[in-house]
Amino acid sequence: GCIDNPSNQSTSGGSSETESEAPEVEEGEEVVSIGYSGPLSGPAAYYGERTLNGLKLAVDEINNNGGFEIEDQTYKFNLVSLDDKYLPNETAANAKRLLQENDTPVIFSPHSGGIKAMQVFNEQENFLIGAYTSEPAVTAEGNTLTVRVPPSYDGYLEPFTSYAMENHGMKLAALPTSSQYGKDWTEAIVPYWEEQGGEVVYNSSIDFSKDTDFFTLVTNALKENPDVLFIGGPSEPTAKVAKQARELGFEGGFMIMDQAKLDEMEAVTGSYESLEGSVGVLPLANSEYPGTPAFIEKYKEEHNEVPGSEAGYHYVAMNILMEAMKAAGSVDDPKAIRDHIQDGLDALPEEKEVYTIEEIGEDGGFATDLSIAAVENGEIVTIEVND
Amino acid sequence: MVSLLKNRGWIIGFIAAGVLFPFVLPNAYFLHILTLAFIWMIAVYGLNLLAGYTGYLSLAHAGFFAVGAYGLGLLTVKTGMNYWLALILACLITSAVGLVVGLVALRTREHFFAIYTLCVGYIIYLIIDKWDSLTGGVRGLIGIPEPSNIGPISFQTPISQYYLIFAFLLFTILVMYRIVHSLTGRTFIAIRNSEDLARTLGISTMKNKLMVFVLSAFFAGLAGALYASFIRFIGPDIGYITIIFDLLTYLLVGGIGTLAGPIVGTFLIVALSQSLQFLQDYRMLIFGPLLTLLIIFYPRGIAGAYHDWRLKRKSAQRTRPQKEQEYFETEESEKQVKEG
Amino acid sequence: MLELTDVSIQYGSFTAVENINIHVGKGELVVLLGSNGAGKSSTFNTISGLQKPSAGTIVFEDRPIQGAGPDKIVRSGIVQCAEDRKLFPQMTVKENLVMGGYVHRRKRKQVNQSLQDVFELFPILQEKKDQPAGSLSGGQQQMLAIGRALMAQPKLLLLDEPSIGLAPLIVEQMFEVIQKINQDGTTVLLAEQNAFAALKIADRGYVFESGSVVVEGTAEELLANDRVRKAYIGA
Amino acid sequence: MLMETKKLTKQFGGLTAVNDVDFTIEKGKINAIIGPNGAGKSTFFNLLSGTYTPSAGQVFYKGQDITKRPPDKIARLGVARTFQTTHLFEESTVLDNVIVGHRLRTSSNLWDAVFRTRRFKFEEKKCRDKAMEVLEFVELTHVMDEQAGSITQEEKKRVAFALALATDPEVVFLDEPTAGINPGETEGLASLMEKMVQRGITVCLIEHKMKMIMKLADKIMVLNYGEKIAEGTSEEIMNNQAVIEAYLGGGASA
Amino acid sequence: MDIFIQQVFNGLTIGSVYSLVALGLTLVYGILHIPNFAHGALYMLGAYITLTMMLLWGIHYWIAMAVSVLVVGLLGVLMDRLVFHPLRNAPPIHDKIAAIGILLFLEAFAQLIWGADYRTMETPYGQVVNLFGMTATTQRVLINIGAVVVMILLYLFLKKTYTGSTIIAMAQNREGASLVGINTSRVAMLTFMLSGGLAAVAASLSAPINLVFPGMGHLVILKAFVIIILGGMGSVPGAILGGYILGFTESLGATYISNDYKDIIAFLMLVIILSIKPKGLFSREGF
Ligand SMILES: Nc1ncnc2c1ncn2[C@@H]1O[C@H](COP(=O)(O)OP(=O)(O)OP(=O)(O)O)[C@@H](O)[C@H]1O
Ligand SMILES: Nc1ncnc2c1ncn2[C@@H]1O[C@H](COP(=O)(O)OP(=O)(O)OP(=O)(O)O)[C@@H](O)[C@H]1O
Ligand SMILES: [Mg+2]
Ligand SMILES: [Mg+2]
Repeated sequence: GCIDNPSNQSTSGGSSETESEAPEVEEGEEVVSIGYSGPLSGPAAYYGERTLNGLKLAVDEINNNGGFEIEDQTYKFNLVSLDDKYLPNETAANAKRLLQENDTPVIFSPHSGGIKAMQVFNEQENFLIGAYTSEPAVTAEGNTLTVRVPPSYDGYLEPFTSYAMENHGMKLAALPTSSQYGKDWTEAIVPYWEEQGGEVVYNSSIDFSKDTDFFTLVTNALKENPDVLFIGGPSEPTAKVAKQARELGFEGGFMIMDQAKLDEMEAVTGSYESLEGSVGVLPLANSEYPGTPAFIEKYKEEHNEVPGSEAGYHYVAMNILMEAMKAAGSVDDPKAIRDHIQDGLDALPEEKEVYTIEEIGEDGGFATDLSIAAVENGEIVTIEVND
Repeated sequence: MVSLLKNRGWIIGFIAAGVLFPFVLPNAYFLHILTLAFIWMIAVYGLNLLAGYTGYLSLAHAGFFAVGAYGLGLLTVKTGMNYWLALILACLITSAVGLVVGLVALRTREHFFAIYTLCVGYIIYLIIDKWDSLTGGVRGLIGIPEPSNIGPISFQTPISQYYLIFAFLLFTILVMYRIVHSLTGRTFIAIRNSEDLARTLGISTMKNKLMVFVLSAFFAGLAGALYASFIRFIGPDIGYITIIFDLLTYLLVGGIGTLAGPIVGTFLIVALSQSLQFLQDYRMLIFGPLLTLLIIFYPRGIAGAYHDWRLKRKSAQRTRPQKEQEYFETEESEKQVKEG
Repeated sequence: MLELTDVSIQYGSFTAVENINIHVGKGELVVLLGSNGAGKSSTFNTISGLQKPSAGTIVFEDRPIQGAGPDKIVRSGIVQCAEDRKLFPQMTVKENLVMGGYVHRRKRKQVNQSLQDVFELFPILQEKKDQPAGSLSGGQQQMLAIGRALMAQPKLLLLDEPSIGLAPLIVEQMFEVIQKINQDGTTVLLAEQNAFAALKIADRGYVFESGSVVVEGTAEELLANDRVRKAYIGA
Repeated sequence: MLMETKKLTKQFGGLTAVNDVDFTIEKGKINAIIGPNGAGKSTFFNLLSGTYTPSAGQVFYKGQDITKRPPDKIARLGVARTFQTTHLFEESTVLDNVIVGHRLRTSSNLWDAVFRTRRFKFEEKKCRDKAMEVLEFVELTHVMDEQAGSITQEEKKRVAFALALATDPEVVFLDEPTAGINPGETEGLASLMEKMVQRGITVCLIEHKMKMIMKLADKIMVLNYGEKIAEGTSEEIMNNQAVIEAYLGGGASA
Repeated sequence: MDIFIQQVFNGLTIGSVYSLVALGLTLVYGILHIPNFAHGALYMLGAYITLTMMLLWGIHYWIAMAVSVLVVGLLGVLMDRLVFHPLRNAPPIHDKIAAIGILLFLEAFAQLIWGADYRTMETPYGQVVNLFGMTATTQRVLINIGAVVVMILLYLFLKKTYTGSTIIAMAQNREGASLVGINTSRVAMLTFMLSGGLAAVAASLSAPINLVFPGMGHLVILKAFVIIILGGMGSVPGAILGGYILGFTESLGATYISNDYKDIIAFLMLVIILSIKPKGLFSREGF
């Protein structure tokens, strides 16, 4: 079973600084370990930490509320996180370790390489993958024990395009990040843009992990005088790209891939002014899901910053997982838990709904309500999405 | 010949430990880590033959590792070729790439060779990363099959894969041992010690260097191919420079130019890095200085230090003591102003 | 002026020099004789601070200098012209010489004067002054090394086998030069294989054998010593 | 006549280190090259052994033009050399040094090494035997297990000889073989050279030790500023005015 | 045509940053034969220290940069004393691995102190200027001017001062240098000081046009190594020229050949140059 012997757990208390914090366990309670493997050191550490923070917040909350009950047995979570430096083979090794030493029924990982490396053996070794990636291949292969957390970006194409075309014009220059995600996004948006009668005048990508300066690329992207610039990637460098485009005299609008968040970009550009006319995802901070304000409040308290969607999604996912366990009546049967995710979604209390997730698809992907925002007159405005 | 017998003892011990391990400690995680470590060891042996015995420090080996891995991955996934055939082809492809690179790279020396090969390795990485249509780009390659059955033996379980890779490692060690203890090996060492002298002794240094380079690439490719079929997912990052630095670290900590070095170093560093996992974000805060200290206090690696220690003990009894072991690489430019 | 008392030198566990006692008086020209590996260079390197003695004291002008860094020792007035020359191969001959005057770098005039003196001593160096030192022939490099040492205007000059690899004509000149340097007031400690030529210009000498001093005496005494004649003069 | 140079010239930038030198090396003799420092002697050797390629002129070995051959090919023809600064594989033992010296006369390759073929076993033994033979010849068997870096200067010079001899040469080029060793030891090396000639090996050497040269050499060439200024027997050279002026000086000592 | 001028300027800007980083690296590499892979970490710390000075104490940009130069320079010295000095007789590969150890440590350290996220450095020189038909910000102009000034100063220091020559002398023969009375340990420290200072200048100048984060050193370090080899190891003019060559290759290559393959172009160019000139464009004499 996946129950750790409570007496083995050190009672290190709830300090959020220690990474694998064991919950305080009282008589008769049992512990369920949840695994996490992501980049906690190296260049991608900022990303890994944000994802982990979301999980941690949820776990702490659940434990502080006395855990959860299944058939009169009280359980608490023990989040065990391991660093994989963004390397797939390290993720695989970490997963083996988590299974061997902590018997984790679920392992979260926020990068597609690691997820794919785990998918090689997760059905055989029977654990559920909490996949934070919108890489389609992760769900396309029919892995029965994978849950994809973030929404797929398909839904953004239409509203983004129509907003940008209406407000700025038909000429698009694409300059997103060169990650797979960025490429997939571009491959989806470019044909769509053209279908709608637009013209794509430039299409290339920026590698934020290799380029020291973006001026060269932005100059090239702007040379055909586009009306709209499609950019994206981590918020901060994306913001730099936007800012430099303005410096180079670009006056059109930005269409911002969902990985970047307008509010985080604003922190870099200094004001929303240089982002005027942008269309992107609604920042979590401006979202009006039922559970958002409370989450933001709590997160700020812990980490002194406004959370992004990575943290938000992980937080929700953890809560859904708990509900699914309850619905399945088991903490250690990944199959049963997977089969009851939908029940978990339905059972999720409103105050936990940092995002509203309606359902889990056939392929194991969450379907989230999309919310879109634009910057108009130096302020964030919500754009209605008409399905 | 006495030392050979002693070596035998070590080797038998190592084989016994390797064979018995899964029974003594049936732990899936350890098994996984160890299998992976064996794969690294094979690559490190390849590197050792070149850097340790011939004196050419190649930083292109992560690239060769990736070529081997992608060779196997693409052949099996895209053409559906038989695993074993693909494995052989992958190694041959890597050797061929090694040959081409070596032909030019080996004209440079020392730092230039190191950086030249660093660039070659980086170009290989970039090509894998950019050539989406062939390699899948950053997305990587999924669905690489495990080794196909040989007659009744199948390689579906982690234990069977462990033994398979262990066997490859033993094969590698055997080949290395035989090369090093032969005229050919002496020739390599002669090149390491003084290339000019070797040439005036009638040794065709280019031919020999090229041979080592190709062979060394072959083992990097073999390791890469085994990696691909073990992890069964590969992305461009296996060709990135961090991998070559890892390999170098294993080699150096273990002892460059020694036969035991690759095993000792890889095992030690892998174990260390795994056991520091509890430090999470800050493990590099400990690992980094530890690595640096190891290098400072055991400059010849663990195996080298052991060797020195034995030498010292032996020489303490002799009338004319040995000089202190010097580093094998001498700064040519400093030691001799000019020939003649 | 220089006094080595019970000095031993070790490389690892190997004792290269054991308990030697040497003294050099002001203005003297003292020669160290001995076959290869006897420990002459080791002694020199220890005096000039490249090597630390494992035991014993070295006193120069009444101040102990053992264990001091080589740069300090140069500043105190001891300059070595090493056996393997230790030139700066890619710097020009002139730059090498100027670097030799490093300790006097604030006295530009003096450095220039020394430069002229060295050029006078070795005209070939003037001819090649803009060539990189590494492209000189063995003998030319040796002259440059001596010239560089002289640039520091040492009180005590240590010359480690200056005649190695030199043509007979040059060897002769070299010994003349050494004698001249000595007569001009520089104390010289010379290590040589070429015992005959060395003893002809020396005041006193020490004979090294496997790390110990086995014979010492004035030049005449040594020249008259049968054992020395046999081993080092070959007659 | 074993080797011959025709109008051999080597320039470094603007400097002509060897200028139009015609020279023949007589078989079975001791040929010496002398000259002031920087005369171009070592450069001349480097040209003959292929370490440098000439700027002009040709080198012949037994009538074959070997001007542009790389050093390893020339060595295989039977030309061996030592360097002015003794060059050994410092980290290997004396024996291992010399074993490698015979490598060029073997053909076993990686395959043989990995599969331990008959040829492998045969050639390992052959190299070892050869090494023992030349070590005996240079009288060094007592230090054969020492590290080459840790033996005395004189022993190193002998190892350098042994290395050259292990290549089964017909001619050896020795660049100042006795530099830096004392008179007693110098004599030992001189008799070793004579022994080599008795064995039928042609010797060609550079030396500054006139006493030895005059006694040893059958034929002497004098270089000065890269040019040949004299050639002949010891007596002829001793009495050649140009040589005395350029090189020997009055005393002709040491 | 416009775009050409613009891209030349962009290449110049990026080349300036590369050159400055490469200069620090080439000094240490050429003189002490240490391939200091931790140089990228010094660069990163240079940016963080300037940033912290500005944010925490509201110090003016230039003063903050000066502080950073000093601190990072001292850090370089510390690195030399603690790690490279004990390794001075070891072959370069040891330095390489030791340097990687330092790199890992410093990155983790930065993450501990400043966190893993991206930071922005505000500069007082954010204004957009238009010159000769191209667009730039004052900061970018400053990068170009600053780099040239630093290069000239460095060149004069090495060529015209005695202390500068001691650095060169030591590059060629360490023992020889100590035999003429040079304190080699001090020169080694000085070299590291210079190297760290150069890294800090480069980082402080370029941080405002990019971002500050623990991994930022990776952006430049590999390229800097390429540059110093391209230019000829240890060659100061080589490092400068190499930096600009790489800068132009990137900007013009991205414009006229292919953006996606511009890195490959740059590295291929190096491979080709080294194939033709195995010792780099300038050999050591160029110092
Ligand atoms: N760096 C070193 N490490 C180990 N042993 C050394 C070192 N330098 C010298 N030795 C040994 O110390 C002994 C004395 O050497 P040293 O160079 O002082 O002799 P020498 O009298 O100067 O000889 P030579 O005539 O060759 O210059 C020799 O056996 C030598 O091998
Ligand atoms: N690689 C080189 N580059 C430039 N000049 C060189 C080179 N090698 C030798 N020279 C020059 O060529 C000339 C001849 O040098 P060489 O070494 O042949 O002299 P040598 O006769 O052997 O002298 P010695 O007796 O001092 O060893 C010298 O002037 C030297 O400076
Ligand atoms: Mg010579
Ligand atoms: Mg000596």
